[in-house]
Amino acid sequence: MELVAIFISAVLIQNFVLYYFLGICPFLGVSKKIDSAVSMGLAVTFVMTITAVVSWLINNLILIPHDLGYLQIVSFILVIASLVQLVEMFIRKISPPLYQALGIYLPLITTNCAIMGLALIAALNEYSFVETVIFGFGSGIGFTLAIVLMAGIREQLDLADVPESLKGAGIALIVAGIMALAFNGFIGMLT
Amino acid sequence: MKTKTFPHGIHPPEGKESTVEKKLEFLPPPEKVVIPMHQHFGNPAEPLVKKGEEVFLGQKIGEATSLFSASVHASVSGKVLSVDGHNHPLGKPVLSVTLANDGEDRVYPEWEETEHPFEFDPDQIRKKVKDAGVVGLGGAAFPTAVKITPPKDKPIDTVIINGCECEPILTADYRLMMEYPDEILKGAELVRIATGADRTLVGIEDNKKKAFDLLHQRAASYSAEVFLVKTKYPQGAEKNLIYALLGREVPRGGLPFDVGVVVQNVGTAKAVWDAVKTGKTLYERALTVSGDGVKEPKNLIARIGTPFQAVTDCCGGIGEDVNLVIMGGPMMGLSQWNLDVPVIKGTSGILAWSSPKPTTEFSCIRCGRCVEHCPMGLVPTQLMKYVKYEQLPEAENWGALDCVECGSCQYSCPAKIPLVHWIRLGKNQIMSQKRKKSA
Amino acid sequence: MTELLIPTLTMTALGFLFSTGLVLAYKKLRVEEDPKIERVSLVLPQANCGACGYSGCRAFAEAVVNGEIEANGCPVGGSDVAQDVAAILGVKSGEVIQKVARVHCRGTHQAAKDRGAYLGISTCYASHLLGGNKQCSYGCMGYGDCVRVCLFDAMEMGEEGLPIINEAKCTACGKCVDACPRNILGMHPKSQNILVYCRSEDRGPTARKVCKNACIACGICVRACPDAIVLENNLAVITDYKKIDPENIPEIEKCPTASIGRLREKADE
Amino acid sequence: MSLSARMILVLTLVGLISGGFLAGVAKLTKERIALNVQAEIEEAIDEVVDDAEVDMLVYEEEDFVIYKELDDEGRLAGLAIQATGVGFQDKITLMFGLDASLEEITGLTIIDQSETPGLGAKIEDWEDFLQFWENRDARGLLTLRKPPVKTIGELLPTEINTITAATISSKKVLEIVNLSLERLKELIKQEKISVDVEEEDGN
Amino acid sequence: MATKSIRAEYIKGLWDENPVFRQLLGLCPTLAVTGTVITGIAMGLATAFVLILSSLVVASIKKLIPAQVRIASYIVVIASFVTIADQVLKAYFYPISEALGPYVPLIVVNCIILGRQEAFSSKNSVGRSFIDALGMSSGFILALLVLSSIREILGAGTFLGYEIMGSWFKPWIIMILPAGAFITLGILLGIALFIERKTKRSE
Amino acid sequence: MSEKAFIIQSSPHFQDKDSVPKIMITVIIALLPAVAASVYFFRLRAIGLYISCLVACLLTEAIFLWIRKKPFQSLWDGSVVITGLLLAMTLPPTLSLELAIIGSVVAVAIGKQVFGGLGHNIFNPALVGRAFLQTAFPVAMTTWLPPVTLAVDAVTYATPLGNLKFQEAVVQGTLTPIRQLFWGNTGGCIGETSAIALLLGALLLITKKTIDWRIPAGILLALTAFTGVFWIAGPDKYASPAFHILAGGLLIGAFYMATDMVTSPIYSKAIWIYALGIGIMVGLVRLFGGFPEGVMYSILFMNTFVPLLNRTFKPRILGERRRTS
Ligand SMILES: Cc1cc2nc3c(=O)[nH]c(=O)nc-3n(C[C@H](O)[C@H](O)[C@H](O)COP(=O)(O)O)c2cc1C
Ligand SMILES: Cc1cc2nc3c(=O)[nH]c(=O)nc-3n(C[C@H](O)[C@H](O)[C@H](O)COP(=O)(O)O)c2cc1C
Ligand SMILES: Cc1cc2nc3c(=O)[nH]c(=O)nc-3n(C[C@H](O)[C@H](O)[C@H](O)COP(=O)(O)O)c2cc1C
Ligand SMILES: Cc1cc2nc3c(=O)[nH]c(=O)nc-3n(C[C@H](O)[C@H](O)[C@H](O)CO)c2cc1C
Ligand code: SF4
Ligand code: SF4
Ligand code: SF4
Ligand code: SF4
Ligand code: FES
Repeated sequence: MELVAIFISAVLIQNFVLYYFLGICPFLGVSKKIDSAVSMGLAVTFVMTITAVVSWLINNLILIPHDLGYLQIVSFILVIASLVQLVEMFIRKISPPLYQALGIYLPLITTNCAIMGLALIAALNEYSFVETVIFGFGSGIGFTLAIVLMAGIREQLDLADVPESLKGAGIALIVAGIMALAFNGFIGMLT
Repeated sequence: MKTKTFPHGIHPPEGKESTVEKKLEFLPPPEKVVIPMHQHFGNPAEPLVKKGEEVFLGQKIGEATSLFSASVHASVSGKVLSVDGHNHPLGKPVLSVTLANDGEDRVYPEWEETEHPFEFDPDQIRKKVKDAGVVGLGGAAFPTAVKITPPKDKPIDTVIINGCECEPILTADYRLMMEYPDEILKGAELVRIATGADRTLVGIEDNKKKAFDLLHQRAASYSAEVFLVKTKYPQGAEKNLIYALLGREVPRGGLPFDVGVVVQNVGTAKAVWDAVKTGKTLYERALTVSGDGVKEPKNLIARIGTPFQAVTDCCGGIGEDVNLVIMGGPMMGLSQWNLDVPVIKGTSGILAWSSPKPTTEFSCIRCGRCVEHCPMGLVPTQLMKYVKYEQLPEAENWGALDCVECGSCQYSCPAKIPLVHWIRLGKNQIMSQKRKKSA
Repeated sequence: MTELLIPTLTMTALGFLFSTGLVLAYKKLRVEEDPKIERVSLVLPQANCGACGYSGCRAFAEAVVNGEIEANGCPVGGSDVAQDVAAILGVKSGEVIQKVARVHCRGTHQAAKDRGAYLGISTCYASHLLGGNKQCSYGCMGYGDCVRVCLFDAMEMGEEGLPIINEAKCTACGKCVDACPRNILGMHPKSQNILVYCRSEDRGPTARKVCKNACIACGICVRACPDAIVLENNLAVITDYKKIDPENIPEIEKCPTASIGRLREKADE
Repeated sequence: MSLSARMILVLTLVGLISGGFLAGVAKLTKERIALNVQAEIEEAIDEVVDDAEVDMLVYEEEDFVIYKELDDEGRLAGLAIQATGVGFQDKITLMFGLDASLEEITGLTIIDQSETPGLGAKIEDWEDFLQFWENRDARGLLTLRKPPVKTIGELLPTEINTITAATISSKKVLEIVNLSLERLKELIKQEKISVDVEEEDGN
Repeated sequence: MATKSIRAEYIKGLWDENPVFRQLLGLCPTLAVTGTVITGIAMGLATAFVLILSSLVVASIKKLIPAQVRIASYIVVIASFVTIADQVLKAYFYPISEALGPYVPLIVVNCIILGRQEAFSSKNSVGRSFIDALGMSSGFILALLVLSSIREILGAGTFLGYEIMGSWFKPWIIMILPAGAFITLGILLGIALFIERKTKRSE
Repeated sequence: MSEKAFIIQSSPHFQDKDSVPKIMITVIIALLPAVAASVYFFRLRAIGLYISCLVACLLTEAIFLWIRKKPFQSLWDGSVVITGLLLAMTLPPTLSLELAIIGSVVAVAIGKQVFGGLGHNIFNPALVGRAFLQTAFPVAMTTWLPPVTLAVDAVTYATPLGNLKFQEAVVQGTLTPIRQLFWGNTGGCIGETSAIALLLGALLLITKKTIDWRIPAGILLALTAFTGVFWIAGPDKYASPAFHILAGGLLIGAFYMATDMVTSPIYSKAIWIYALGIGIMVGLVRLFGGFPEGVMYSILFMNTFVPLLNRTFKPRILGERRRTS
């Protein structure tokens, strides 16, 4: 039950984009077309899940036993950056189609604060290993949901008479704001 | 008998009362006819005559230049006044032959009558049809000789004779069916022979019950079956009619050939009969003159090339306050800016209206009525937006090229958006981009 | 001391581990690709912001190298990056003849007659589909499709209903030429100082009836300069502008409708 | 030097320098950070238990910590209980004090919460909510007073004020306290902890 | 590359290349920590600290680093400074560090910082990089200040914690919540673009 | 040519008589019974809210049209009037008028005009306004008054759903009787209380085909099923589906707000998903969420899915190969 709650909360309630404001750059940047938004979302979900695993290992096997909490930032980011790069090269080698669909989004993710945020928040909440994995996966799905919905809306707004100055990021942020309002309906559902 | 039909579509006011009982009248040939070299789908014909030459009635004056073309014939006998660009109902000036009518209707001597047309083989029928310059009289003016030459790999099993006349106001096809039922059925039989099909179906809307009864009764003598279809626009659009009668769907971007069908208008069937039986070339056609701006609405058989002015004059002239003149029906017809254009092979009607109020346009409120009524299953509002916001590849994806421009969407749009105009714009832009790319 | 040693060692080990991992990966997993992509990628800001519409700097680099997007497509990098990218791609801006778009119509509101009340969509192409809003079916319709496509602000719609090109701003990109459904615009060398201001292929009487500034194919200009001007489809056509200098051949300015002549400030002079 | 070697060397070096550097900085700040955390808890205890001079950690679970508080003369001043539970949005960590008789709540303060700012977050700083926690009857279960009242006199000893439009957060705080009291009683009953000062001293 | 005057190098960060309004970088912290002016400024300063120092370091070591490990090395440099900022805040500004939560560590992935290293410091002299970093930081702080002022004034009726709107004013709680942050920033971006287009046209 | 020149326009030359203003006016007429009921139950407070919302909405719209140099026609197409009316109807009777005005400005400005005005918005404008108010001023938005027809001299008063959620009304046996909900003699937002008045208008909308019947049908179906399961399992803990349908903003939401054409899907499969989604989410929020009522959130939430739904379930083009699934 606890695990389900963590998952649902990460998807709908404490959504990375709409609640924590993490990963706004790709959320705005890659939400112009549904197809790329789906790919981006899946890539983020993938990386988030791996990050959750690896960062948990580092944190609980190296940092905490040696009381090195302050190395979290450096080590997490180093791990994430290298890992993403490795995964990218790996996918590229073994499956060009998969690379086209997912891989090209990977570099963008390295400096995406959602990934780093995930590692830090999971560490902060002192989740167990399984909880961390679920949290990572759920957060990725939450990100995917938000970015795909946003992409659908933006494709539609391409065909709307949005005032010139608001086109692009401006209207996208306003939509995100209203989406945040709409997602409010879920709060309190798990407590 | 249960009526057959297709999904979606609309039912606009029929408005056929004023002409439905008016028998076809022969319009007296005018002093002067203007015969455009381009009246059909495909390439224009090449003029065969020069200024000053004498021509016979029915004599070929324009030669088809390619496969997708049709020859053009003199609709009066007399002298060639000029060969020059002239206003044309489709909007752009077209090279046309102007003839002065000598009033004698001297028939072209090379017409040959046949005793046993049903014994002709397909090639003979096609040749006759081609020589006579027959094109589809139901709308698109597609060269009939081409249509009855199915590709080898696409066997035809069914000929459909389109007697729907689903356009409001128009009644010329109905009058043809009432007055020339045998010619139509015989023409249909020739088409069947030419295409090698097994059967002929005739579809007639259930508001033309009398025509149905008449044809149904005569059909027994030919291998034709007559069906009632629901009165609904655009029942006569060929893809929808095929669906209604056979339940077959013509694939996207395909032709009736692809499902083994050929569709011909009733007028075309009659023209085929005339061409094969008597050698008569296509120089006249039936049309409806109506609308609240026409003093005496009529059904006429008019010579090709008769200026609209002469046609309306014969119907008592048009009212002072007429500000909209349409060639064709109200749903698909083309507005004309003046009456200085000739009747062409595709002219199924001439309608004159007084001041339909220009409607205010609103933004699309996505009510979905256009979607609900589109007989092709398209999303007109989306197509319109894609064209408006210049996303042509998307427009193509969403089926802009499948639109038959029937106008059902725009008819039902409460926001009064010129959907068809947008979609046509998109289709043209897509096609011209494609042409550019392939060039 | 261990207090300092352990973290230092940990970080050193991590650094070593991952750099080794990366090196191995580079060796084993490297996929060959156009080296230009890498080079372009290196000059990009690497903000991976996605502002260019691609999924990141690398994807943008690929797109540039494949010619899908212009060198200046990275909004973050600005013109410096654009120049660097262009340099890598070897785009030449060198020795081509400077061209410019020009308008071949003088069918102003006064000169060309209207063709009934057009109630359709207000674009040239849409109007053209229904035969246009003017009786001349070759002339400019004045809804400014061309003006709207010009990215460089080089065109505006004049009061007389004809587009006006600001030659200083025109980059000869040709977008307007493509946009016009009636081929009113033509691309010409900047140095060409004579032009036929009409596209009508109507015969003289018709042409004159619908527009008083139309070329009526009278042939005066052809007689003045038979080497460089011909009549084609009832329209004068300049075959070699270099041979005509209006200063030396004043006869061509005798055109009764002034539809051939030197460049003018305004269409209806 | 080959590229690969250079790559390895540079990144290792960067790691080395950074690690050493950070270790140094951490050494300088570590104590203060620990002090800050400690101070926060002490401050909270001071707020909820009067005259507390000596803090003794007597029981610890992840979400439930009990401190025994002695006054300057070594007598039992009360208990400070730190408890964590779920709020409206996320976890709430609070601290409340009991007097020496364990029959009265002496005060409550919120240590950590992430309720909605402006609404649920008022549990942390809304005076009418916090100050009315003093002298609540801890023998039975506490209940909520809705709508809220202005003065403490209007509340029954077993009642606490609601925050308007944040009923849920108020209720969650209440539930955490009620649950903690029950747990405390259970622990005493099972003699896992003792509140007798003498005995403690004897240990 | 045309070298700009030092002044121009600095000024561009304020408006023409303002990281938030013009480049849309660093939006996450911009949205997350601008509920109150104080956290906004603190975040701005912390970011400035990291940005400036890491620019200096990157500009001075740029020649030594092979391209393949460029990003990894820069990130380690940045992360080290972030850790320092984090530790210092925790040690000396504990309440602010609590309020900023995980967003201080997240400076490490603030796209502004890595973006500037890549786009500027790795190609320019130490001095220039310093000015550029200073300009970008000022632009970032400016943006945070504008956004947080609007949000705090409307959302709480206060500025830097001081009551300024009078008692008649009912705070718009939405402004301190995510929805308000998004909508306000969206409108600000619109206004920025509007001004930009107006000034461009009048040129 | 000397003779007259006619109109040049694209086919078709016939148009149906229905138009956007006519549709909008039908909705306004359909709302009138509920407006009348609200004025009857809440008197001056209702009138005040209506006037301030309508005026503020119209003014905001006018200002935007003026700034964007658009024709003022859309001021009179009736859509703003509906937004104003519906916003007012979903406000509690105690709300001060300046807050109502803020809500109206947000509804029209942020809910509609920033997207480009009529037809371009993604979210239901009235609900954007309401959600803004609810989040900005939660206290003011949850302070209720009994209708004047109930002789209760309370300053505040719990709504039927509030009762259910926070006072455990089922267990206590204090659940508002269905009959009271039906006539509207109870607390709540001014326009939502009278079920009969809302249904009367809904009947008009459905018979005139102004709204798509599938939307309210789907919502009611999903909510009935959802709450029904719990009710059957535990009638002493959960309220009946009938209660859930008649209480709160469900009817006004299902018939007047979820049916807004601009913000609902176009094709029937998408419509069903949208409607069922709303119904289920209302049930979730009411039974398990932090709020007593979830109609507003549910509609806004499903609004975000509409563009995707419209893309995913686009109709099959005649002759297109059937999707093999
Ligand atoms: C919307 C629409 C409506 C049509 N209505 C009719 C009609 O009522 N009668 C008819 O004969 N053809 C109608 N057509 C033309 C038919 O689709 C088809 O082209 C014609 O029947 C073929 O016969 P033809 O080649 O002999 O003209 C319509 C076409 C469209 C696109
Ligand atoms: C965006 C938003 C956030 C909210 N956050 C809280 C919260 O943190 N704590 C809380 O108790 N209520 C919160 N509420 C209000 C609750 O949902 C619920 O309406 C309230 O607790 C009922 O209290 P009342 O009966 O006093 O109105 C929030 C409401 C909204 C719209
Ligand atoms: C059946 C129906 C229901 C409507 N419901 C709403 C509604 O709930 N909220 C609203 O603001 N407008 C409603 N409208 C009116 C407009 O559609 C509404 O103003 C629109 O959602 C706002 O965008 P627009 O004004 O751009 O259309 C409704 C209209 C109809 C026909
Ligand atoms: C269409 C409509 C939707 C509503 N949505 C909500 C909502 O989502 N949340 C809410 O608290 N109140 C909402 N209300 C008001 C709600 O009915 C009222 O708050 C409850 O009755 C409170 O118990 C809505 C009212 C209407 C008319
Ligand atoms: S989209 Fe085309 S086919 Fe469909 S209704 Fe409109 S005009 Fe007819
Ligand atoms: S019918 Fe008109 S208003 Fe309705 S969806 Fe289609 S285009 Fe939009
Ligand atoms: S579109 Fe291109 S060619 Fe035409 S005027 Fe503009 S810059 Fe010149
Ligand atoms: S030149 Fe062509 S595109 Fe430009 S306004 Fe004239 S007709 Fe339109
Ligand atoms: S700051 Fe760019 S993704 Fe968060």
